[in-house]
Amino acid sequence: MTDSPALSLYVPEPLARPGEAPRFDHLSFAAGAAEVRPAVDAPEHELRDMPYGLVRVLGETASAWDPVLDPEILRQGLRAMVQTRLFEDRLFRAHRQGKTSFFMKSTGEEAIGVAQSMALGAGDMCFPTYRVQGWLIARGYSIETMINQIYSNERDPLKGRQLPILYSAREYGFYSLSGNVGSRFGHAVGWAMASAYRGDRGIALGYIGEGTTAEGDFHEALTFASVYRAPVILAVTNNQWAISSFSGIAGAERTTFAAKALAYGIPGLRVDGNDFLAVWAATLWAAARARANLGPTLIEFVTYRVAGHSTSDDPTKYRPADEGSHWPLGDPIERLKEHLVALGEWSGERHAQMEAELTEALREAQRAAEAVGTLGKSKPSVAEMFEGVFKDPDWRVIEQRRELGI
Amino acid sequence: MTDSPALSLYVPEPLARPGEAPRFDHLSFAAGAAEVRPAVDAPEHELRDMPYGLVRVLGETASAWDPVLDPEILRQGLRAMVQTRLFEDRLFRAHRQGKTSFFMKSTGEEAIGVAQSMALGAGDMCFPTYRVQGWLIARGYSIETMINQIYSNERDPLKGRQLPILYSAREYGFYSLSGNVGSRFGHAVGWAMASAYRGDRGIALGYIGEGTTAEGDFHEALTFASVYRAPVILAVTNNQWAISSFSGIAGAERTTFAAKALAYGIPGLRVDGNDFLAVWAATLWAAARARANLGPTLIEFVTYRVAGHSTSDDPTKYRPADEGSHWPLGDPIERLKEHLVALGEWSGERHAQMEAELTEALREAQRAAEAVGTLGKSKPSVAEMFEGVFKDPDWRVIEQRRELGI
Amino acid sequence: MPVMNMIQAINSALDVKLAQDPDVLVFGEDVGYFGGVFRVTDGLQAKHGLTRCFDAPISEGGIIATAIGMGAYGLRPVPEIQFADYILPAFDQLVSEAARLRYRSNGEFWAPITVRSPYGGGIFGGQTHSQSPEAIFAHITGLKTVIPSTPYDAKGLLIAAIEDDDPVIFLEPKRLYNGPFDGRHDQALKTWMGEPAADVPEGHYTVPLGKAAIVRSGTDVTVLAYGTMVHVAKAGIEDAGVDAELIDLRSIVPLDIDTIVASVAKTGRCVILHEASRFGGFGGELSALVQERCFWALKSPIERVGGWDTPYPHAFEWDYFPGPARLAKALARTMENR
Amino acid sequence: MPVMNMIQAINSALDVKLAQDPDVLVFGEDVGYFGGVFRVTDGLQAKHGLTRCFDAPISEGGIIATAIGMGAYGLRPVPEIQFADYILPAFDQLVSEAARLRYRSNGEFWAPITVRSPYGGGIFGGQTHSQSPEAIFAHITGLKTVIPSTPYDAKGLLIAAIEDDDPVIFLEPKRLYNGPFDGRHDQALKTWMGEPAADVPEGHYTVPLGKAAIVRSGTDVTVLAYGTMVHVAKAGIEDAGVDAELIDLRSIVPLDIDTIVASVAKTGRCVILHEASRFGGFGGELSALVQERCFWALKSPIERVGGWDTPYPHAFEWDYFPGPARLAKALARTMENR
Ligand SMILES: Cc1ncc(C[n+]2csc(CCOP(=O)(O)OP(=O)(O)O)c2C)c(N)n1
Ligand SMILES: Cc1ncc(C[n+]2csc(CCOP(=O)(O)OP(=O)(O)O)c2C)c(N)n1
Ligand SMILES: [Mg+2]
Ligand SMILES: [Mg+2]
Repeated sequence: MTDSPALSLYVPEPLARPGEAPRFDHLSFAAGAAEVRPAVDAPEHELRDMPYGLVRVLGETASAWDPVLDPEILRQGLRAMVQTRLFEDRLFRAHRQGKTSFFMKSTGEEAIGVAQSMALGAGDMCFPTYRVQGWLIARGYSIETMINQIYSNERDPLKGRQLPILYSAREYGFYSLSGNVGSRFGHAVGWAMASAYRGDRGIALGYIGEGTTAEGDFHEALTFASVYRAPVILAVTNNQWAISSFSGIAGAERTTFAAKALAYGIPGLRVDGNDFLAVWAATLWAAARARANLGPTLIEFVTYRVAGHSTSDDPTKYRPADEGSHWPLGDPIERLKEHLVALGEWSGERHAQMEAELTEALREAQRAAEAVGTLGKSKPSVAEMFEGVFKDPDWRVIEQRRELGI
Repeated sequence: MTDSPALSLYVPEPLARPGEAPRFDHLSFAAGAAEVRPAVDAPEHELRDMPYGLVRVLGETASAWDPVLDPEILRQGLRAMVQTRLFEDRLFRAHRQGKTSFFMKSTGEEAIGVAQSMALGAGDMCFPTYRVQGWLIARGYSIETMINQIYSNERDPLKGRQLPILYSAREYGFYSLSGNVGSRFGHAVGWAMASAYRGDRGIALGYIGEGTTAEGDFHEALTFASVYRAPVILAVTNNQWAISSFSGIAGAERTTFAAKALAYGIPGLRVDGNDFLAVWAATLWAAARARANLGPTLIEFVTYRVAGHSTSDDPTKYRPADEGSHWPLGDPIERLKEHLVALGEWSGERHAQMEAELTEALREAQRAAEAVGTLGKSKPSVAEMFEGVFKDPDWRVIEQRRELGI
Repeated sequence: MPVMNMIQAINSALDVKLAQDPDVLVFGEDVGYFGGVFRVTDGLQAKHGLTRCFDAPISEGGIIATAIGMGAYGLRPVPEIQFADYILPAFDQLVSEAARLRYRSNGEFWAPITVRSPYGGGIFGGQTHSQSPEAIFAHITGLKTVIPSTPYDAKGLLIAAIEDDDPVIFLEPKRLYNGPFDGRHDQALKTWMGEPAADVPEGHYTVPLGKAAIVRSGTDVTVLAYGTMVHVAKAGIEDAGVDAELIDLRSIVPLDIDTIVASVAKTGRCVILHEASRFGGFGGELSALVQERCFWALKSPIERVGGWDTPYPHAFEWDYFPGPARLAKALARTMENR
Repeated sequence: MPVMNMIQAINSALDVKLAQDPDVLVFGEDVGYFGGVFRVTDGLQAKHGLTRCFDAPISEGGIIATAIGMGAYGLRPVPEIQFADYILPAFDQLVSEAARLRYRSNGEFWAPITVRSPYGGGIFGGQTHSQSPEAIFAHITGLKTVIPSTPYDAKGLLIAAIEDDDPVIFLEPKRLYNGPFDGRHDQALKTWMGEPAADVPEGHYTVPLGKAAIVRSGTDVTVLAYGTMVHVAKAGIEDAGVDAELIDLRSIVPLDIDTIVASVAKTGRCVILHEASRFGGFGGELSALVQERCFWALKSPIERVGGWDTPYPHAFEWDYFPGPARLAKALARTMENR
């Protein structure tokens, strides 16, 4: 021991900082073992190379994973992705105009929430992060209601209690969001176990950001899912950044996030998250496993957070300003659009027309929401502040309500 | 989805319960990929099969892992293991005699603490569980002091503040124990990072039971260790049971505990924990990696908890009474003893004589401790209850001490 | 009526609910086949089936997260945390999730879970098997905290907690499991045999959450206690020889403020007794509430008797434990001002 | 002397200690290259090096566990938790480990860590970016909790905390980062410019832990506050037009009980103000202590003004926030009894 060298502390740093040329050479985009689509009941030990490959469909010639979807479905998916992007751009601007306190975008990651929303059933439940607003949009949730929530106005379905975009929409398979990250991942597992316990058919989908996989909640959820073979899909959206921290701070210098599945003896898929068809296909594979009582699947969606973390963030402070435009997996909307065009099922004109329609509808929805009011200009009755602490109010809130004179 | 079958909840159960024949056929004891001893700087992707094999030396012909130890070292190890077992049997009886409130044994697992204590350096620090008392014994820590701690008597080095066996012995490389499990695993990583930060040479060893790997602390410690390449050995003592829960409740039906290393892109070794030489060899390999700034290693020691969980437990309530005697990896003491005998370096007589000596010394130490007093018959000054809350007492404890009149 | 100790009473509550409501399920470390380290769930798996009462990984955060997800689905999980000291790894789940789910989702989701956990000292359990963490739950908006002091109450309160649609922390004074320990640790152990509160109906009944019990009426001073301390209070009152009114809070959230205020308005004096270390403990809240609402009636300062402001020390258990003698002293002090 | 806002003052404290003591290191989510979401660690990595100030995984439990291990080794880590709401996942590490290490090991190991975290409301942060969790720390034996109210104090207290050999929770009132917010949310924002307490020496100095500041002396009533509420209290006192003595506690553990008692003994009245929800909050402890020690001097019930007993609601921030008006009402009530 005495002749060993002095130790030194290693601290990971991304390959490029502001002013430097963007680099993604630490990531592999080869299909590898994921070229094959295994049987859903393949034993775990046959799947141990999967997490190091990449499930891809768009741009491949004859991918084993191609879900072979009707073009109409693809057009619906495209529409929901475009709508999500336009919606977010618009509400981001609304924040800049002082109409709300906070907002977040999923730009570049729309394929994930949208494809999974469409690929899963009405009886399934997703446990979202704040970066899958597309799930709601794909299921036709009211845009006006979303904006009312964002404005915390009188018609806010969450009664002004929550930060913007921390929606809850049970009927749309969208579990209650909260500002703290990671802590609902285990709820997805509990929900799935409850469905299995009751002998029901619904499965659950838990989302978590790659940065948040470092929380103990991640491990605990996977442990329970694995031990009780819960019918759940556990999805890591690896968008390379967690606010200002690159994925290496969550362990990405050492292995893939999909490889975390190996710790629990469950399948781990690494999927091109900007490929609508790959997202769909992987989701179906995992869902088939869950529905057949074969247990959980961990999926890493490889994607890129094009925008800042939130309205409070300025990503040019910590990464090259043009990093997003160098992202090797491209833009999910462009890719699906081009695919449809190549199939002869879509065109630039139809796209432009769709954008115009969606923009008009969004403007309309925003106008309606603003007629109710923006943050601070309109809000639910202050009495709502005191409701829902418990099912029935106790004397404390009753007295305090009185004290406040409402 | 509608045509999918009804789901059902799976709950793991061990292969045998009381009254049934012991079975261990869910475990593989084949060397597998671990037949080879890789270079310490082998890249992680070459090591991905290691966690599914088993590092073995004793009983193998020419194991690649044989640490080739001097027989004198082996005799010292044997002695410390025997001493540990005799010590624990004696103190277990002391508990039955009402001399203390609580006690725990490591019967069948002595090779782990003892071999690691001897294989690591004086400047290294272990972050123990309650099941590695052998670490202290192997380093010559005073038995009498251990008993004083167990009796919480006037000479208890921890001043009556701690439950029996929750020792702290900084000079012996033994970090402060506590009754809650798992929460010191990350301290080992922080300690190792501090050593690296300072440019020192000491490394850390964290212990955790296989049941406790389910805690979030486990994952968080491994994440930090992997991200910052901490010079730490993280050891899972898989003794098949966590109180009454079999290892399947911690995920063992799905994969090995060593395979959890794959989630962090670090090497994972699965080691015969009842094989003194295998424990030693694996420890040296991991230590060499740590000392060379190559980062952490996860080691699963496969062993068996022969005794009850603690003095509060009756294992015949939940597992076959004779399960221990069917444990395929045998008894670590017997195995090392037979090895030494086969080498011509030991004999039944020498062993019996050693046991007699050790018993006498233990009796002596116990007598001395009992001369001070057993639990309740002697204790440190009550003033000690108020010391050490902070470095300097604040008015609260000063006033309260006065209130109690001491 | 059968005589039950507190373990049996809690077991009976779980048994009744498991039989009655298929949405009730029990899980936790060692609670399945083995029946729990305190034997509280003994026999439930054998009787109700493997998926109704089963072992969980050693992962308190995971246990509570799983329970919340199940609760949101529509089940009524009753997870056990083996010792209340080990609730802490699940604290975030309890506070940020269980307690807030209904409010933040405007009632779309809620967590009707009941977290059972043995708590408190007096069993030589040392630092991490003896603590009384109720104060940190009481401060959390959205959590209820219930603490029984008798077998009868334990069963009735637990059934009420399970049937309650809000998350409930159900703290079981482990020192009372086998008998009504009154803090006289040097005297012969009492069992529940012969105690009226150990006559426990076999079937379903509830003791409502938020209703305190007046254990003893009196006119000199009001003593507020819960859990083990109710019995310690009886002994301390006896020692002090005062005509105290003893109130067993039974639940600290919801708190039966009316019963407390009515009593202190009558007696003009108040002593609060709890096991937890005093500073920042729930006694502070009680003292403040009583002072705010009964200021003009008070004849003497409200006193608090609690554990010292140190960790729970193994060998000094009986020096630390706020026993009858310390209460009696406080009662005597409080009575000095006539 | 340079003028600093609270962000700059805290940054300066870290800078001074990093320069002075090689054992000090800073880590936490986003604190490295980027300098933290509130910019508090801005420039420290560039100046002191990658291993002195670096990013951590999103794992609050892991951050604190790592810090404790480092502290036990001999370093003085200053981890940041991005929002105090996110301390909860690390609660077990803080309570079961950091707070108890010295006691249980009889001083062989200890955790000289300082956990910095922005806390409190008033920034439209909603439920999980606004909470004030100090009460749950105050109850934990072995933890110190410090809360500054000015840039000068923030720097001096932080240096003292880092140099302290015990674990310290250092809560930074984020609403004060840029100015002395007095709760008059509808008026023009104030900056720290021109405030005497924004004159902050560049070098090393300390403000001792456990020493309260008498911000304003007065004879009518004592107001106890800390953090943002110190400034709110000034405004409320002004509104009420009473001659109040305002005490800024600065640290709640250790608590400067002498200053509190001396003041209430003089004024005979006391109002306690904190942002946290009232029930079970630290105000209860303060009220109880004052009542116990100043009972005979009290002319009026001690009042507590705090957040309502609900989660922190986004749109109702100013209905929830205990602002000057609510304090003024309490002061008026308290003065009714002459
Ligand atoms: C428990 C908790 N810790 C820290 C934060 C602060 N925070 C909010 S988002 C975020 C980054 C999350 O990154 P990632 O998981 O990669 O998700 P992404 O934003 O990239 O989608 C952090 C640290 C939080 N909200 N909750
Ligand atoms: C945080 C925490 N949860 C639960 C317990 C109760 N407990 C003590 S030991 C134990 C079993 C540990 O099993 P394992 O990790 O396999 O270690 P072993 O006892 O087998 O060595 C449990 C559940 C505890 N001490 N701490
Ligand atoms: Mg991310
Ligand atoms: Mg074990």
